[in-house]
This record gives sequence, structure tokens and C-alpha cells, in this order.
Amino acid sequence: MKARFARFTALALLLCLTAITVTSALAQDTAPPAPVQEVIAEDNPNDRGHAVLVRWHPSPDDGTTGRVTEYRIYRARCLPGVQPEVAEFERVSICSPALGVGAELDFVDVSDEIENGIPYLYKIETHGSAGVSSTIIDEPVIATAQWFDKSRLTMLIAILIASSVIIYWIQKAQGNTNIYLRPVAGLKAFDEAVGRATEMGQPVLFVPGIMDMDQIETLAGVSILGYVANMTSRYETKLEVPVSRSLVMAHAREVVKESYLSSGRPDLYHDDMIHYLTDDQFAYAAAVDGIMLRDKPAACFYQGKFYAESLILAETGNSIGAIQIAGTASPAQLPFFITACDYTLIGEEFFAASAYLSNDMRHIGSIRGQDSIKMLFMIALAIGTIYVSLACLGVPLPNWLDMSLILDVSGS
Amino acid sequence: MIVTIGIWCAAFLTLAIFSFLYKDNPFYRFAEHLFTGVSAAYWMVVAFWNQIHPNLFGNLWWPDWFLRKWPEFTYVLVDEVHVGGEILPGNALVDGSLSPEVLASAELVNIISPIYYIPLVLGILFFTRLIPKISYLSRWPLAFVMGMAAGLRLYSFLQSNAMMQISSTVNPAPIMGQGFLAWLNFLIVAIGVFTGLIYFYFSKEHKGVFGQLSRVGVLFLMLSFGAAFGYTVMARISLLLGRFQFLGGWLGGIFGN
Amino acid sequence: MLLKRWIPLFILIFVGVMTLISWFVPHDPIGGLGDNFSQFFDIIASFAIILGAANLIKLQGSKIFRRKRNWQYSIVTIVGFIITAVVGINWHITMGVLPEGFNYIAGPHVNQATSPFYWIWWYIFTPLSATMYALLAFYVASASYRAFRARNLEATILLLAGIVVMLGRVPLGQMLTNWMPDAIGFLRIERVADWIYTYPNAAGQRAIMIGIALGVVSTSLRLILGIEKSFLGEE
Amino acid sequence: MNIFARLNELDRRWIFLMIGLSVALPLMFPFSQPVKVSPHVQSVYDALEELPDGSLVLVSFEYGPSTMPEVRPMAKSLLNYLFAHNHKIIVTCLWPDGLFMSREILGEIAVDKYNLEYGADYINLGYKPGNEVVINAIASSFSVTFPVDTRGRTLASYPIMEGIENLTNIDMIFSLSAGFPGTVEWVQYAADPLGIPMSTGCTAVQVTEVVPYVESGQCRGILGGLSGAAEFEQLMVDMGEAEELGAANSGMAAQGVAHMVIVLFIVVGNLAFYVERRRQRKY
Repeated sequence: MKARFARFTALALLLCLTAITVTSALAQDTAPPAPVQEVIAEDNPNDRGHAVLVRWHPSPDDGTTGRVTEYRIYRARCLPGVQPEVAEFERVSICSPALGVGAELDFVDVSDEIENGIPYLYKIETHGSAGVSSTIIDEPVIATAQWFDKSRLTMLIAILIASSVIIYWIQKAQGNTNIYLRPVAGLKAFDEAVGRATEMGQPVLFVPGIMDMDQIETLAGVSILGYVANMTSRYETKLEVPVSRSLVMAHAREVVKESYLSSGRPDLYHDDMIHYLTDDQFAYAAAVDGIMLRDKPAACFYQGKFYAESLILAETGNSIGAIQIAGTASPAQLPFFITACDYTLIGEEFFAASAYLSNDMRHIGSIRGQDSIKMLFMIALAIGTIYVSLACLGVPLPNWLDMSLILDVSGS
Repeated sequence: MIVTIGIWCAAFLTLAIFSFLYKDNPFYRFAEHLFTGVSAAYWMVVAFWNQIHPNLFGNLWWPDWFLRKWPEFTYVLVDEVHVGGEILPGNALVDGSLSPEVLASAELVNIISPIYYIPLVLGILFFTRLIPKISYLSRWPLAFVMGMAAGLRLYSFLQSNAMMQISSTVNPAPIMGQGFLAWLNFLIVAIGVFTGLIYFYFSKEHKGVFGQLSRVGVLFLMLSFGAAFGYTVMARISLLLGRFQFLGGWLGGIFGN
Repeated sequence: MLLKRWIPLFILIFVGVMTLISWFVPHDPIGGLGDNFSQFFDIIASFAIILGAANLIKLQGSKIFRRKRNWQYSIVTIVGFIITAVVGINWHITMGVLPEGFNYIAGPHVNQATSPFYWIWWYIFTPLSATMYALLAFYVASASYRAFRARNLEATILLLAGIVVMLGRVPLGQMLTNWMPDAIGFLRIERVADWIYTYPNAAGQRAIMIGIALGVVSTSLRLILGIEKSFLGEE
Repeated sequence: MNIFARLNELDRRWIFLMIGLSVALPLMFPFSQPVKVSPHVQSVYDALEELPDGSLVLVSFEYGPSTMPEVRPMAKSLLNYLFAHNHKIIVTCLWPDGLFMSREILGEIAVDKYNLEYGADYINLGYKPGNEVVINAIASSFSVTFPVDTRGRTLASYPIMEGIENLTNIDMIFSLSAGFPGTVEWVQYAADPLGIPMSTGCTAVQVTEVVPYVESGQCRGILGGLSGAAEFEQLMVDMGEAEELGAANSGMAAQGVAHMVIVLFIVVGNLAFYVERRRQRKY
């Protein structure tokens, strides 16, 4: 009898407990989630205005349970005399819940509908499986434009330092002719290549890359073309320059014409030396391949910005036995030029080439300036390496020694 | 029918280009010349419809009768169609939702940006190259392009190619607490970048210690070139696979396999 | 002299300086200048293509008239150009029957399966591009055969890095070292390939990139300072 | 001339022939090589398996003709799987070429194989310029971003779009990508902010860029390059979803043989070079 009673009591207790748990769980699920906390709307910094930054701490119910499904952000123009509760809110975004990670959420509302200098109200709705709770930010926010982007201060300083160093050396070089430049193998070969083409009575082919004038590489390539044209005019060798951009054609014609004029052979110059083929990468490569096989140039120059066609050109040039000199700043194409060409100007060497070839002291000065900046970078690298190594050993170091923070311009 | 002709045409052109591997021949010459002509026109057409038409014409002023004359052409230039208090997008001119009578009474709104007369003028100036007497005016658009390139690239290269690269080389976050090997890898990268920069140092003779360091830099560059070469081979073979698969499909079509 | 030299030089310096400033000043009207200028460049370049095409046609035409070597092929270029240009610019030309309810759309007609322009793109342009691109499979083989020779230390390193990465990327290559026990698993070829690619390769690439950045900075600066003005001629 | 000297001066056309054969023969006579399904590919499959039948999947095409050999086999396996499980598909293209790619493969699978109804079972919204801005725009509305589909009709006229307002109504995103804009942008602008499960298939070159997102869980698995596609095909066969292996597997065999042939050539070339140099030193 006793045992039976005990069993009954236990069962009743268990039932009660289950009921309580279930009802409380149900009650919890029927109530809307708690609203978000510490909501702030402010002008988004460092921009042209027309943007507002909204920040908030997630609702206390926002966790792994999935009680909060999303946050909806609303914006309304703040009109005088109209209560925030009845303002005409318009939805601007939906944000996913924090799901227990991340202390603060934010959203930047960028829109031309936001006028600078006019107050706006924001509202955040916390949506859950069991309802919605909304929070209106009482304080109106005004978007404004800034005259200086503070996030780019590091870049401004870097540009100022780099420019002043280079300008300093350009100035200094003009008065002083003693600047040593180490030899660059590919550059010495320029004369040799044009000379060989002259001996063999065959033309020189120059490809200034396949990109347009908005790439500095193309400009550097066309400058180099100027010096090659100077050599061909003096040697009276035929020069052929197929291009894939019309603007490059115009620019190259001016430069080559100028070279022929300055070496006193304007009679040898004619516009058709530089001719347009097509804007298309592979059609251009196909056509240049054709030119190579039919005109058999004895020297091929590839100086500019290249993509996959680099190896198509260089292998065809190799098969006709031409001396090939490449120069490019496209890191992905350097391996192909290095394997298939006789000489390759790698990266910075390519940019330095026009200074070497021109013997213009101002150019040489700017190379010296580049070296000084390089030295600064190397010092930063050395300090950074030591910092990281010591930090790995657990040595406490001040933050201002961390080069990765000082040079970090990822947000710019 | 049109599709069959197309596939035969594509197969012929594919084989014509491949024949170049053996030697230059009339088939390759034909394909090459066709390619040049077609692609030059292709990019001209694409530039017209993707740049000049929407981005230039779309920002200029046009008389109302012109906007109504060729709606298939001008609907891109029209920003809004106002019909009885309703604002519709320019599409309404051609999507068939409005009857011609309604359209005739609708107001076409074309928002103009006067600043776009600058590229129009510069673009036209470029055509002065055709008139030798004033061809020097074509230097103006060239000067514009070069100025823009200089201002744009100076910043972006210094930022992403120089500062960011050094900053991520000496970033302690991924190495801290990862043990000795992580630090060793970090050191290898740091030494590689440092000696590589020494190789690019122009104004000092590469002799002695400096020369030795520069040589180490060259080794790093070579390693990187070799790796990049090997890495790319796979993608290149895939391209060939694609062509062979296409030819296989074509042959399969012929022999009904 | 003013129109030939000083105005272009002024345009170059003014545009260069304004573009540079626009990176730092977000306020209208300067903030958007960089983007505006890029857009202007695209428009100017689009105009220029027309002139380039005219140059192509002129040159090929003169080849035909003067009966130069291989002049017959120049006809192919000109015909190909004209047909593509006509079906591309004129949006009324279609092939076959249009799907029901379809409306002409200027420009994007280029994307419609019924337009002959699309046909040219898909059956002429694409196979030609793809095949030219595919030639690279042959060229990487011949270039590596010729250049990957252990002539000296530098060439040997290039060679070894190339081979290891090449083998490490395919199962057939990975089978070479699959026998290795896990204890020395880090020596498996795919692991070594990964390591080379992630560390020493990154170092080399970074050194090159930094050098390039300096080259670009100094060339851009010379342009903005008006030192590099070869395009102006001397006259 | 001895054989080594001749090898040193080998006509490169012999190399071309060997490369051509090493790619063509495995394609013609496919041989099976052990394909081990990697965890990244397995998690793509797991993510797909979690979808209840009849889900709405957005498939985005961001590749072109040149990357077709790598990405197309993935697209084929994926669409086969999705249609076999009665999922509904919305196709978008962030690359202009992607439109042609999507049209071609939908024609093969949706029309020819499954005989599905356009507008009810799948819809192709087509290409829209603007890169990541397009993703941002469809996060708030499909019909504003794409006023009409590729057939020139408004989206509202199709049953598949009923009640579908924006990306939040989508059950899963799958990006088939070969560069920018592509997988990374879908993660950053859609999957992450909106919390939509997503997965990807991309070219081998892109893998290094995408893997961090996979490892952090922002992207459910990855099919990387031809080998990823081959593994996915293998998995489909193992799971009984497909009857036979596809183009990726035969491609992978060809790829492997071609790599071996190139390496062999390099080794032979070096041998010849070494012997020749020693011979020349002797004299």
C-alpha cells in the first residue's frame, strides 16, 4: 500500500514537473523576444554624407536557441511636431541575429534618399518565432559630409613621405651627376638586339602590352618604345609596333615620331609602323603570331602589361629564333617570360628601364628616391620581424613597435 | 540547322588554330584574319552598347521627339515615364505594358548630368587625329587619361602592393602561440621579402654581403617563378581538355555516337 | 604652342592632382572625382576603339589595293568586321522566330539567343578565343622542356619548385609519395607543394609587388610633376 | 649526332604531339583512378542533403567559356541532383558569359533530361551588370533588380516567383564561380549578412581565396577545380544519385597524364643536357 502511494506520488510529481516545464516553455515561446539594447544611430564617418551608422547590442534572447530570427532596420524622416511612434518608417535592411557571438552589431545605411543636414529617425525590430518587439531611437540623426577621410591618414603620410623623398632626389640629381646605378642584364641587351636585327636586315617587333593607357605599365612600356625607336632610327632598321588599344596607338605614334625627329631621321618615320589590330586579347595574340611568322623579326620586345598571351607570343618568337627581351610588372606572367625569353626585366627593373635608357638625370634621381623608400620599407620589415619574434617568445612590447599596425591601411 | 552550321564552323576554326602548332598555313591565316576582324567589331559593338549608349548618351540632353522616335533605342536614355501621376521606369517604353496612345500623352523625363559633356568633348577631340592640321588636339584626351592613371595608381599601388604587403608579412596575429614551425615559416617569408628587396636595390653595387643577400633574394624569386609556373600548368591543361571535349562532341555528333 | 603644349600639360597635372586629392576628400564634389574620371576614361576609350577599327580597315584595305603578299586574307578581315559590326549595331536583325512576348531590347539584343550577333559570338568568337588560349597547354610544355634545365643554382631551384608543384596538384603525381607513413607525412609531395606555394612563393611575390609599387609611384609622380611628357613631342 | 644531342635540340612539335595525345587518349579511353572524396566536397553534399524536398535554391553562374572545363561538370552534377530532388531553381548571372553558360546547361538538363517547365520549376533571371551591388540589390528585392527575366517578362508572371520577394526567401545559394565577382562576394554580401546557407564550386585558381571562408563555416564546403568536380561526381555515384562518372573524371585522368608527361620531358631534357655537357667537357 505504502509502495503504491509512493509510486503514485512520484508519478504525480513527475507529471506536475513536466506540466510546469512545458507551460513555462510555452509561455516563453509566446512572448516576443526582448528588444535590442544600447542602440545608437550616428553619422557614418569619413564619407560624402548620405549615410548613417546604426549600432546595437543584440537582444538578450539572441542566442543559440534561435528565438531571435532577424533584426529589421527602419528609417523615417523626422518631421517637426510628429511623434516618433507615428512617423512613416520605411524598411532599409534585414540583419541576421548574432547567435551568441559578437557583442555589437552594426549596419551602415547608405542611400541617396538620405539628405545631408536633415534629421532622421531609426527603428530596429527584433523578430522572433513568437513575435516582434521594436525599439525606436528617440535621438534624430543627421548625415554630414566630411572634408577629410581620417581613415586614410596613414596613406596621406605615406604618400607625402614617398613624394618628398623622390622629389628630393630628383632635385639633387639635377645638380649632381654622380649617382651609381647597378647594371641590369636585360638593358644591356637592347642595343645588341637591335644591332643584330640590323645586321640580318630584319625588322624589330615591339609589343607594348595589351592594356590601355590607364595602366602605368603601358605608359612605361611606351617610354621604352621611345628609346628602341631611337635605336632603330639610327640603325635604319625597320620597326613594327602592333597595338591592341587605340589610345596606345595614338600615344605611341607621338613618342616614336618624336624619337625619329630627334635623331634626325623623320624621313624614315611613317604612321603605319604603329598600327592597331584588335582590342581582343587572343585575337591580338593570334595576329601578332602571324606577323612574327611572316615578317620574321630578328628582335622581339615585350614591354608592358601582359596576361595569358605572354607565353603564346614568347614561344612563337622563340620558334623563329628572335632575340627576345621582355619586361613586365604582371607578377603572374613573369615566370613565362623568364622561361621563354632571352632577357626579362622583372617588376621594378622594368620601370627603371626608361631611366637607364634615357640617361636623364631627373629619371635617375627618381630611381635613387625609390631606393631610399625601399630602405625605409626594409627597416620597417626588420623591426617588424624582431617584434614578432620577441612577441612569440612572450616578451611584452609596446604596441607602437608593431609594424603591421602602423602600416595597416586595409581600411583605407 | 543554324546550330549545326555553327558547330561545324566552330569545329573548323578550332582545328584551323590548332594547325598552327605544326606550321603556319592557309587555314590558320584564314582563322587569324577572321578573328582579327570579328573581334575588332565585337569590342566596338560592346563598347558602344555598354559604355557610350548607357553611360554617355544616357547622361546627355535629347529632344523629346528623338526619345519618342526610336523607343527600342532610347528607352535606356529615358529615366522616368510619367503617366497620370504614376512614375514608371524607362522600360515602360518597350515592355508593352502601355498602349501607344497612353505613351503619346506620357511625359518622358531624361535626367542629364552636364559633367558628361567633358568625355563627349574629349572623345570627339580624339578624332582630330584624322585631320592632320589640328591633330595635336588629340593630345588633350591623352593628357586626361595619363593624369587620371597617375593619380589613381599612385595611391592604389602604394596601398595594396607596398604597405599592405609589408604589414601582412610582419603581422604577429597568425604566428603567436602557433609554435616554432609557424615562426620558422614566418622568418622564411620575412627573409625572402627582405633579400628580394635587396635584389631590386639599384643604386648600390651588389658586392660583398650586399651581393650575397641579393643572391639569396634571386633564389627566392626563382622559387616563386617555378612554383607559379607549376601552379598554372593545371589550368592550361584544363583549357585544352575543354577544346578536346568540344571536338569529341562534334565528332560524336557526326558518327552518331 | 598654347594649344599644343601648355593646355595638355595643364590637363595632365590638374587631372592627376585632383584624382589624387579625391582619395582623401570624401566631400562632394571632389569625393566622386576618381570614379567619375575612370568612367570618363571608359567613354573616351570606347570612342577610341572606333578610330582603331578605322585604322585596321584602312591598313587591310590598302593591302588589298596594292595586292601585297597574302592580300586575299585581308578580305576575310574586312568582311568579318563589317558583318559583325552591322549585326551588332543594328538591333532589328534577328535569326529565326522570336519567343512569344519578347520585346526588342536595344543593346542587350547582344545577349538574345536569336540574334546573329550572339551566333557569331558563340560559334566564331568563343571557339577562336578558347583555342588560342588552349595553345598554352602546348607552350607550357615546350617552354618548360627547353628552359627547365639545371644549368646553375637559380635554374635548378626554378626547375625543382616547378616540378614539385606540378606533381603535387594531380592524384597521379600524389601517388608517388602516398606510401609515406604519416610520421613523415609532411614530406608528401602535395604537402611540400603547398608549403612552397604558401611560404617561399609568397615571399618572392611580395618582393616583386613592393618593387612594382615603387616603380608605379615614381612613374606616376614624374607624370604629375610634368617631367615625363614625351607624348607632347618637342616641336 | 648521338641521341642526347638530338634530344637537346628536339623539335618542339614532338612535345606538342605528346601533350596532345596525353590529353586526348585518356579522354577517349578513360581509365579509373582512385578518387578520394575530401571533407570539403563531402560537406557540400551534406549541405545539399539537409535541404527538404522542394526547396528553393539560387544558383549563380559566374564563369565563362575558358573556365568551362573546370566548372561545367560541377554545374551538371549539381543541377542533376537538385532537379532529381524536386528543388526549384532561380538562376542569376553576375558575368555576362554566365548567361550563355547557364542557358546551355539548363537546356541540356532541365529541358532535355527532366523535361521541366520554365517558370514553374526553374527560372533564369539573366545577367545584370554591377557585380556585388547586384547581390546587395536582390537582398532587398528580386523584382526591382530584375524587372524582367531572360524571356523579357516580369517576374510576377511566373508561378515560381510567387511569394518570393528577396534573398531571404531562398533556402540555399550555390555559386559556380571562376573569379570576381563570385563566391567571395556571395559570402560577404548575401550568405553572411542574411544567414542563408551557401556552398560553392569554383576553379582551382580560386580555391586559395575561398578556403578561408569554408574553414570558418561561412561557406558550406567547396568543390575546387577539376579534382573537386571529379570527387563530387564520384560521391554522386557512391550515393546512388548518378549512374556514371562524368566529364570531370575523364578530365582528371587526362590532366594527371599530361602533368606526368611534362615532368618526364623535363627529366629527359635534363638528362640529355647533363650527358651532353659532360661529353663536351671531355673534348
